[in-house]
Amino acid sequence: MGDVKVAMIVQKPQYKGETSRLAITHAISYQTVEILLEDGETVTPKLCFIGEGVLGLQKGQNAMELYGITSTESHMKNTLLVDLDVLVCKEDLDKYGIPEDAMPNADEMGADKTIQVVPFAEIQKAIEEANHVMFF
Amino acid sequence: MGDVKVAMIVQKPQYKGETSRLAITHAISYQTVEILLEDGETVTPKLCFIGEGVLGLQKGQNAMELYGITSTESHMKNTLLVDLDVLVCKEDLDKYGIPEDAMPNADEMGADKTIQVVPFAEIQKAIEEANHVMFF
Amino acid sequence: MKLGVFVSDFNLTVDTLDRLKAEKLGIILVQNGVYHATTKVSGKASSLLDKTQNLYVLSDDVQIRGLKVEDVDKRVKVVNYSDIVDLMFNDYDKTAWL
Amino acid sequence: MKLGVFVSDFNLTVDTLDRLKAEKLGIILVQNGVYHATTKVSGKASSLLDKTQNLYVLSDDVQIRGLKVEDVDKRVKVVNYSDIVDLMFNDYDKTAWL
Amino acid sequence: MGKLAIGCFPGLVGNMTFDFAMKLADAAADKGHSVSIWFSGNATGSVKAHQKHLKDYSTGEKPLLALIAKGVEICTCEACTVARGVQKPESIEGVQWNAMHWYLARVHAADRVLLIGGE
Amino acid sequence: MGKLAIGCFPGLVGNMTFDFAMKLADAAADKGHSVSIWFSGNATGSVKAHQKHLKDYSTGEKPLLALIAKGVEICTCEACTVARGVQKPESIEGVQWNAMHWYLARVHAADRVLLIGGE
Repeated sequence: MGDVKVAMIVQKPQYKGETSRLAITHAISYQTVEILLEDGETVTPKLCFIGEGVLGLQKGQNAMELYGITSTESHMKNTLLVDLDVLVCKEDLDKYGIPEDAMPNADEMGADKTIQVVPFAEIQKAIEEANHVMFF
Repeated sequence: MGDVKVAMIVQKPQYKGETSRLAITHAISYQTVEILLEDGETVTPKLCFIGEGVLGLQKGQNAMELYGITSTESHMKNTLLVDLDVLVCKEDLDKYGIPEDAMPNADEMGADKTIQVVPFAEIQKAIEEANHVMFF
Repeated sequence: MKLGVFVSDFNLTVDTLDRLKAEKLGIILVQNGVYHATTKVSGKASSLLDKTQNLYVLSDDVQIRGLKVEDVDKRVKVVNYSDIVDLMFNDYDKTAWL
Repeated sequence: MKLGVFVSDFNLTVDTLDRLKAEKLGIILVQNGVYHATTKVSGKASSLLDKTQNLYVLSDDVQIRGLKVEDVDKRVKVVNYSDIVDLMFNDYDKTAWL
Repeated sequence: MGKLAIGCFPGLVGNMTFDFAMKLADAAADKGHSVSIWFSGNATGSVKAHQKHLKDYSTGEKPLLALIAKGVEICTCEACTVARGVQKPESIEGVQWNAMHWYLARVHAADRVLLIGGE
Repeated sequence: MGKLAIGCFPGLVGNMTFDFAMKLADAAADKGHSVSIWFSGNATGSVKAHQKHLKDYSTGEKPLLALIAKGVEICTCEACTVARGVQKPESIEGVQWNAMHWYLARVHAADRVLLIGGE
């Protein structure tokens, strides 16, 4: 199997526990998996945020100063820099009153990708198209 | 302060996580705390189960055979053997359709105490009368 | 998509199961999820049992809780670990733990 | 009873706060509990904010999430760790973490 | 037979999600499937050697050793593990140490994947 | 000044409930209160020495050492700790090891008690 698609879906908010953070770093690791695969084999994650999972993405996070840890915002920038597809559920952003422009971007770091705010139907589609799904 | 009353309230079911089990063993440890206290000083816990916390108390648990661990049922018998007051919320048992006679007892081991199925108001009273409260 | 979903809690904090669509949906009740199969709340069976006809509950996780196989709702099939492995490989092509 | 209660989740799995009575009830919002103070669900503020007039939210836990002190509902007082210590010792005689 | 890649995040002692992962892996291996397990988060604590098996607590070490003996491949997230103060020489023999991409590589090869979240 | 007895059950790395307990203890100690902390459950993993502090993870060791230096009394549940494979010589210096009644004794002496549950 050449490419294997994985849908990683974060349903819990960031910070209190570790799992929702580890989802992001696991997705980012797709970048180096080739060293363990044969030529032409790839893993392509789509990182999706739904439900309360959309809460912890907002810009302006102050994690390093306050708690001495990398912020989720900074992780999200890294996902964009390594060209990951990041889908955030529009219905859930609306539900919680979070504007789309509160989503982090990595424009100033030269990222081509941006966070894609999409209807849940798009995330359903990503789950359907994936070979495997992981819920965090 | 001679006696210190502590209300320990378990709101989560047993087994999946560890906290609701540790509530019971912490309560049982009142029995040996005197070695660390002055003469005449005591700690008196009341162990209360409310909400989903009432789910994991039923008789006939098969934990040692299936998972190699002490069952909550066996822990509950120990609480009775060391004369702890155990209060189980009647409204919640009713809500989940659990009959009072499904509660474990330690009669055959010679315990004087039995599990007390009481209205929530009694548990509220235990919380009010306690010097300290702990929710698990 | 044939999706097998593991449910390990009674009180679910996510509504993902209400939103996800699958041509074939299986729900495998494990850990505290077994209460969906055994326990009515105020006399009413869990709404999870209405979501699909493909319902399974892990026998060990029923029995460790002092519940009996007879307590399990008739719509739910009682399975063991080995059955779950077969379900995963034969009946569903993706599995999720919610 | 003067009871100070810490709430650390947005989606609560226990209804203990609805049942507990206290002459003076304080609710201290920490961790993901801060969303009760900052975030409306479908335009509606959290019902937790109606339970008492003694509402507090931990500033650090607001800021780490990219939220701003200005986002906090006017009924909720923004406090730091040191303030919480004072609340525990001076304003309440028992504290609970739900 | 198939290949199963399990990811497990919740911790070991008294956390019965961990026990579930162990028993599922065992049942799959008994049926002849090839199984790999990835530990991340709190589950990495389970690779510490010399766990004392008290009756009140489930243990990580015994089932892990039994699974390794059955040919189940087990790998712990190095960063998560050293962050918990556990160094490789202190860990159970036979457990692999690697980075998160190890899991993605096993997922690539797998017929079925089960990622068990939770803290 | 008062006496505060904190009980902490949730684990350390990336679990910010643990961080909360550390910061609350620190603030109370700074105000002159006498503070004792009891670790049970997953939080006992925090007493393992030589935790590597990676930027992605909060650490248990640094704040614990700082609190001990400030006179905060810290004790880990021995059973929970050895069940996780951590022996006393492997633990952070200055942390006490005892049984659950240690916590009840500190609760007896305390003016205020905060028991932080969660896994």
